[in-house]
Amino acid sequence: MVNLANPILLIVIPLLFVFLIAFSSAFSKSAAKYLPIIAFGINVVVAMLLVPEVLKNGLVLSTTAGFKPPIAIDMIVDKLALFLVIIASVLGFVVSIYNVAYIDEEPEEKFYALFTLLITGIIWMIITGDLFNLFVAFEVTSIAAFGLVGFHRDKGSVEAGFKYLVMGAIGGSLLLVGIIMLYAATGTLNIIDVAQKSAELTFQQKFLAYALIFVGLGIEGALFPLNAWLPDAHPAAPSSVSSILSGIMTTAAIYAIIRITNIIFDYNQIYLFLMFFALLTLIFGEIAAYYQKDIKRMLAYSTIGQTGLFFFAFTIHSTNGLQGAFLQIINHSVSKSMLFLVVGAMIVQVGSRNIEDFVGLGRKMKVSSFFLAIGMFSLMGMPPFFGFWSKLKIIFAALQHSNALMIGSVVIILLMSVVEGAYFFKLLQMMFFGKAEQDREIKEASFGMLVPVVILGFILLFISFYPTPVLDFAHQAASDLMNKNYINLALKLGGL
Amino acid sequence: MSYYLGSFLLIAIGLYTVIIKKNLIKIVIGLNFIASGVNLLIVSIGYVKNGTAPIFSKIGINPSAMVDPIPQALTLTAIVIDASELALAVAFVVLLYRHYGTLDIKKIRSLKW
Amino acid sequence: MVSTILIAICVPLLAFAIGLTFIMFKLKITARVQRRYGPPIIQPIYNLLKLLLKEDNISHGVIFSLGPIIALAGSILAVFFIPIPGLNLLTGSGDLIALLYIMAIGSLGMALGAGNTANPNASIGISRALTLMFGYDLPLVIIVISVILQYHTTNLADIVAAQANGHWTLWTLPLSAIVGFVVTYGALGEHPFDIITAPHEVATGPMVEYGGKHLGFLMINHMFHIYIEIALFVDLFLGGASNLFWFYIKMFGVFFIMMLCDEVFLRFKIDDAVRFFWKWPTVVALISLIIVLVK
Amino acid sequence: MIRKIVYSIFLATIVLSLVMFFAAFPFGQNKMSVGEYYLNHGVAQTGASNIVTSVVVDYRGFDTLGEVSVLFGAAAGVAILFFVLGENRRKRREQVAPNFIVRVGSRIIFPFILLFGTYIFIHGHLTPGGGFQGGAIIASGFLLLYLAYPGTTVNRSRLSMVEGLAGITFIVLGLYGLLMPESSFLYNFLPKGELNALLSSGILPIIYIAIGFKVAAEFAGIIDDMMCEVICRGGEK
Amino acid sequence: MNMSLELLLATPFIGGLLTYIGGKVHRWVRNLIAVLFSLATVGEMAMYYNTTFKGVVWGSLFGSNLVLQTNPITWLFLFIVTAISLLVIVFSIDDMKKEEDEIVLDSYYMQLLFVEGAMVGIVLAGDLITFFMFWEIMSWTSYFLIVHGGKKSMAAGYKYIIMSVIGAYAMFIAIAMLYAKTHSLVYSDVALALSQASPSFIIWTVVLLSVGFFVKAAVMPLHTWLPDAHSEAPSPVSPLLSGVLIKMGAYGLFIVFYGLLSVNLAKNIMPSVFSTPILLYIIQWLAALSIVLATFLAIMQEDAKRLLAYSSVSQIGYVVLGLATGTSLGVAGGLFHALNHAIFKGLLFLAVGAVIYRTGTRNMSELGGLVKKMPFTFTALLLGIIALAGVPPLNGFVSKWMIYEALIQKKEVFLLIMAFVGSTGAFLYVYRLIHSLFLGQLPEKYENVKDVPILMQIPIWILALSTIVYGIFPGLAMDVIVKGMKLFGFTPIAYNLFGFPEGTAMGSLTVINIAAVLMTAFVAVFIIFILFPKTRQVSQYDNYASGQELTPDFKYNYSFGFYMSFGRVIKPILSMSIERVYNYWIDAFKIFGDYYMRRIYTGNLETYNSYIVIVVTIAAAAVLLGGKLW
Repeated sequence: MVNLANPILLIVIPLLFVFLIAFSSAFSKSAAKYLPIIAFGINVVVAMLLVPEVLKNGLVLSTTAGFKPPIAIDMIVDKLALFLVIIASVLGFVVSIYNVAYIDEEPEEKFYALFTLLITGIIWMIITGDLFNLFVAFEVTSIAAFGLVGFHRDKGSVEAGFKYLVMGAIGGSLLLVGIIMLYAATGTLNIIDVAQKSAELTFQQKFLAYALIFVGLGIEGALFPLNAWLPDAHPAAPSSVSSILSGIMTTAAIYAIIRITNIIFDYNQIYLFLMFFALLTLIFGEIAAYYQKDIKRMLAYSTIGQTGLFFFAFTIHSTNGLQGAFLQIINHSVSKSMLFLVVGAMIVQVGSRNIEDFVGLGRKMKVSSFFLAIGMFSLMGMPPFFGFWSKLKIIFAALQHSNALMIGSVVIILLMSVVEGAYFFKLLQMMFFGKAEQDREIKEASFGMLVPVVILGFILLFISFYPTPVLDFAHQAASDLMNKNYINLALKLGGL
Repeated sequence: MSYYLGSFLLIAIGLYTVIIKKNLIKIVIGLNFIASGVNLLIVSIGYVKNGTAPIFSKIGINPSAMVDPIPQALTLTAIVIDASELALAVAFVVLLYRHYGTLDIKKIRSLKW
Repeated sequence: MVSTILIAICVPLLAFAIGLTFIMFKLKITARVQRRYGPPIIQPIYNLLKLLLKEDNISHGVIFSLGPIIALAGSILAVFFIPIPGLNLLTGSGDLIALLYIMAIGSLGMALGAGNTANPNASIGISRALTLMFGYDLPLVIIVISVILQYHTTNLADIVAAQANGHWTLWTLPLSAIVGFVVTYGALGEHPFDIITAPHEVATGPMVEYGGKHLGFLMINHMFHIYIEIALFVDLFLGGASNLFWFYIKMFGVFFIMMLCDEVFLRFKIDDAVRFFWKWPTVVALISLIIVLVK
Repeated sequence: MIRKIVYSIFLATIVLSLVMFFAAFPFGQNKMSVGEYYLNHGVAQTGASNIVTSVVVDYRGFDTLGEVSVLFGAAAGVAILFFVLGENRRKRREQVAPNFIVRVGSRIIFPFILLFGTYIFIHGHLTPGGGFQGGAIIASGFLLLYLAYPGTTVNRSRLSMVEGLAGITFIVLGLYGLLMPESSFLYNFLPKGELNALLSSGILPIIYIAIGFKVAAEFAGIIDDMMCEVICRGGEK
Repeated sequence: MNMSLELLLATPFIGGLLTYIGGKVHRWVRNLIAVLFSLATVGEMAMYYNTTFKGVVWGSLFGSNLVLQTNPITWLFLFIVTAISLLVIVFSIDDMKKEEDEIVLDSYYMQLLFVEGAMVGIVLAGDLITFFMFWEIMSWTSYFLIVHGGKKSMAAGYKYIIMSVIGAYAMFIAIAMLYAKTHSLVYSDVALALSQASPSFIIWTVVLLSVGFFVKAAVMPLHTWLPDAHSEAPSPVSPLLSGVLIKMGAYGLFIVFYGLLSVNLAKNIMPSVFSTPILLYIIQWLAALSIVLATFLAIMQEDAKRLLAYSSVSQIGYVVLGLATGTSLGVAGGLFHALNHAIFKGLLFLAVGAVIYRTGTRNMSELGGLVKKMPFTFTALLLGIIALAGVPPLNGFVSKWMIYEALIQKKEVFLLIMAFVGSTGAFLYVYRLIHSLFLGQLPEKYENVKDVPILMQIPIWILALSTIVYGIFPGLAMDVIVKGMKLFGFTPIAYNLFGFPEGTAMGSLTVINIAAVLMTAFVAVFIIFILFPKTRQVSQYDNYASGQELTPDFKYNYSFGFYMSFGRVIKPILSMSIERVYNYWIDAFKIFGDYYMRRIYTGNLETYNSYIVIVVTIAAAAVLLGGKLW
């Protein structure tokens, strides 16, 4: 019997469904609508099957072509990766349901294929154990995202798509140069192998290669000066796609950066460099979000801010900091995806993305607005929602190092949280307590769009009120990453 | 070394084009420059002095005289990816021209702030 | 028990009597200062009786009528807290600080009644009264604090006892005493500070609608008021007295000096009055307070 | 102007740093570590004489799967961007062919191009070349056809069927490897055969054939979309 | 007993949810559930009267236990929270009827109960995480209550929540610093850790925590949210905000200074002024400034609720001033004043709410003469203002007296002067309130106004009677306060049921004597008054008006700009505004943000690409310079 708890299935099954969508579109238009749901349903199951394995062994490694890792490409799922994989799969599943009701524009089958490909690429980026494979996964994700951003084919989305494409292509090339430099230096592409062989390199050599990889992934990961595409692309894309882009794609890119940083460098050599970017990203994202009139653009800038926050938590580089970062990732992924989905449903009803037009929606679209509010509260870090636990953890972790730098950073983070509160509360009170000038015909979002929102909302509420398992799991994942267990276990299991 | 330098220059020229040039087509060409430079770099890394192509067209060829096969494989993949990106980029350029009636990137600024 | 009730009845009557005599002398003193002959000394009693016995009393409602009653009740309450020679009455139940607030009950009651007339003159009068009160309260509080610090107690009886044998606060804290004297002017609404009633402007202010027995009660209240303010001054600065006679003499002395000065001044505008109180009396009182603190 | 100079200096800095880096790993030096393993064991393990192919399709076959996906994504993206409704697509039939010589020449050459492309991807494991190259060549045949006969249409649903089927083949072949004792994706479960024979090296040629079809179909699709963009929309803005 | 602390905490939250669900059934079901659950909370709270109960662990987070605890001091605050909440909910039933949208009402009751639950959580918290968690919950749930009242309230609520968040984050830093030190935020552990910490650490944490409490307690200069929020909130919410919510700041200060940091410790690590640690001394000054300046501002208000709001700033100043004295008498006075202020300010807001309910305006110059129409409300409000002004024998006087005595004992004369001045100023504004609302001319349009329904009368009168009860029997509250303060290491003060005997302070006080004599005097004067000839009722328009004839349609009442002349005196003070400073910084921040945004996110692809190159160049340059990034 095939062992279903095989990480490679996480990629291959959705990919199979991508091609199935293409294949089936020759016969039936409507099949394409539902295939992604099945694909990610299976993915969720596989991810869940992986949980006991990962908990038992600390890591699950899957080879391709029947060869051991340095020879062939391998897929590695450790706790951290599993973490993200579960989020990505669940988001994929939920957003696929949303798509059924949301997408009504031709060519639908291409959309579904690309959408499935996008999430596949994201999962791929997370679990791959090979540098060049990472690049390929990066490109799969990017290409799918480019196409999806341009899906509406109107003025804004085409412009956004093109800007994204140019920046993404430059980023991809720089990433590839970085990877090739590591290859030239070590003669291998496997991450674990590179980690071991790069120990002989000088810091400058490592750093140059690393910087290029960092820039390449940072473009996708929305780090500050490199993220200019994001506020254009997220609003331009269909809301379901924005939800994925915001919820998990940037996270996956950041994850890749963290993974490579963690493997190649000692923390002390590099953390200031990373912290600098993290704080800039946080500051500029949050402040820019404050000025937005376009609700999706606001959420997009907020994504930049949140990315900065959890990237900062990574750079604290203690078990606590990493735990905080993971919690913040969960919080951000679930909440922000839900927000984009809700906002998408609202935009369908309102017919505008301008915040001013959202006045009084709280009374018309009660369920949607309720979940919007919950998501926003969680992002702001208001108790008893999940964001509170993660923010608590991050600040606690940061202040464990009582140097001026950390205290300054904490002050910045909290100031930016205030800014975040400022724009979210502005929106909230406009929606719930503002009165529209003329009475508009606005109905509650359709059932098909509400179901995914409600699912995500309940996930959020569940982990808010019962955070213990998530906290524990995050803690284990964090200590694994901290101790570089990844390398040791992979060496043991993969027999490198 | 000159091979390296050539690839570096290609990359640099590509980046320069992307930053300085205003024409969308030129920007796309710039992307292509970068991609070509990277591919050239990959292939040149794999070269071993006096090496032959890694094909065992006859039995008994000494594998130690061959060049590194991995960069070649990587290049194959990279080329296809670049081609895909280029196709998409060109498609975007066409649509941009249709929407804005211009190829000047400075005028395509409806999304900002 | 019987004696307690007797005292309880007698003390207000005593206060009333003292207040009445002061009012009687007031008109005469004023007239003499202005080189007039003045009304007969008994004139205020006539006035009072005339008002009280008037057949036709008009009222604007319950609150209107309650005003003078509350005012008088408050004043009577305050009387019990001021030690008079040989009697310390309720000084154990409420100290100097409590007294300061008890003294306000009467004013508030009157303001309540006057406010309900809906006459703008009355309202303006009350507004001025309260503002003026706010004005003189600052120096008053400061001197009260300096006296308290001087004797380390807030119990008025103890303060009086500490001044026995001629150790009057007037000698030890002359600045405070001067300020206290000025403040008493304000508290009584005497001349430079008679802006509250100002007959030419607001037609006796709060009292404008009152007539008959209501006004009579207000007059009685005023007598109590005079008694309270001056008795407090005497207790605080002139060491109280060993017997009622001396007490009366001291009070009369204070009142006499006040009346001498009374007619010399013009009337302050209300904001000028507040500014005045918050300027010189406050500064002098603060100097005195600092002297006490440093000592 | 200052901008240009400044960025030239910046780029020079980048190049200089790259040069510094590669000075430690000079050109022509043998930097292989895993590569040597491939050269030494590749023939035995995969049965393909072209080691590059064995790397592309077998050892690093997963990259290739990604590459295929990227191409697929690009084709889908172009199809989205150049989406034209079916009735507009038909306008193309009315176009007149440009030139007699081109028409006749391409009609003669087209089958040969197809044949050449097929040859390239069938022999991918033996000689330089493979699925991508072969597919691209076949697509260039279609390009020629479009040039000669602008009215040509390909059945898009059939193209996507080919795309899908080829992709499915690739993945199903790979998944079959999971059933093997090694339980590994893309495990080469077919017999390796004799070196340099056409039918050798297990699943490699099958995959390359699938890739060839897929690449051909996708490029043809892209070309079709672009032609349509030019012709169907005409002067429309 | 073990479970019931958690039950006490959970009751309002569960009640809130059930209320919302009940609202779907029928509005009376909803009202009933809301009342029942708040009643249940009061009942459960009553079980803990005068008990000390340390540490129920209800969870654990990041290695720190989450603890619930109770002692007499928390009981005092629990009492304030639950009792006022119950009354507010009862009052809301009729008052909020005017809101047509049932959904809004459902969520209104839910939020009321949630705010109550959050405050119960704050008070019961035995560790800083629980405390902070419920603190934040309280902030945002109360925000939703504030914005219930239209456009202006939105701006007010916005200001409130932003300032609350800033304050809360200041606390957050302090809590995180403590966590880094101890890894356990249970009060006793924190206290232990603080006793060994370095002075600068202690000062930093305490200052940061205090900033958070100051925002909530609206101590100047962090009070700017309060006048807007309290006046714009719906009338039943204002008493909750003013009476209870800002007390949480006072409670926090108490916990920090006397629970976590004992006064002796504070004295050891910092210099003392007037035998007060300098930090507490600064807090005293801030509180005193609040008292005086807020009094001035309250005097100048034209809006009844705004007047009361500024008065709240002033009165909370007394609470904080008392708490910051550090002596038994002062702290007891502060705590008692917290209770008293909750009672009389709740009463005043409810009474004004009743007026608003009937007349629909809170602009004082539009009202007047309602005493004939709403006599019960008038009487209650009269008691309220007497208590607020600190006139014996009502409750406000007793607590203020204690604070004054405490200050005299410590010879802090300047603070004492300010406290006195604030109290005298209170006469001005409370009289203004009752004068403009109830006395004088009745505007024609309010001819048909009736007194408010019985369900609104009940809460008002319960509070009105409480002012008398706690005024005459201060011992009732002192039982709890003194017992609780013993736990925090204070020497108990002597007291009896009716007041304070000789020796507690520099004087003595027996309120019942004052009350008795006052009543006797009143009755005696009343009898004498009746004995004189009878009075005749005349119309209000039969008035001295310089020979003019007065008609109902002509407004002749003097009610606008009542203290205009006083305003001229304090003009230089009024023209100062800390809010302008805040706005200046906010504007500066906005301009900066706008400026950079237009220069970074230009929409120009070349610029975006050049960012990439710049970042790579920086890295490359770093490598060329020898790997030195910093």
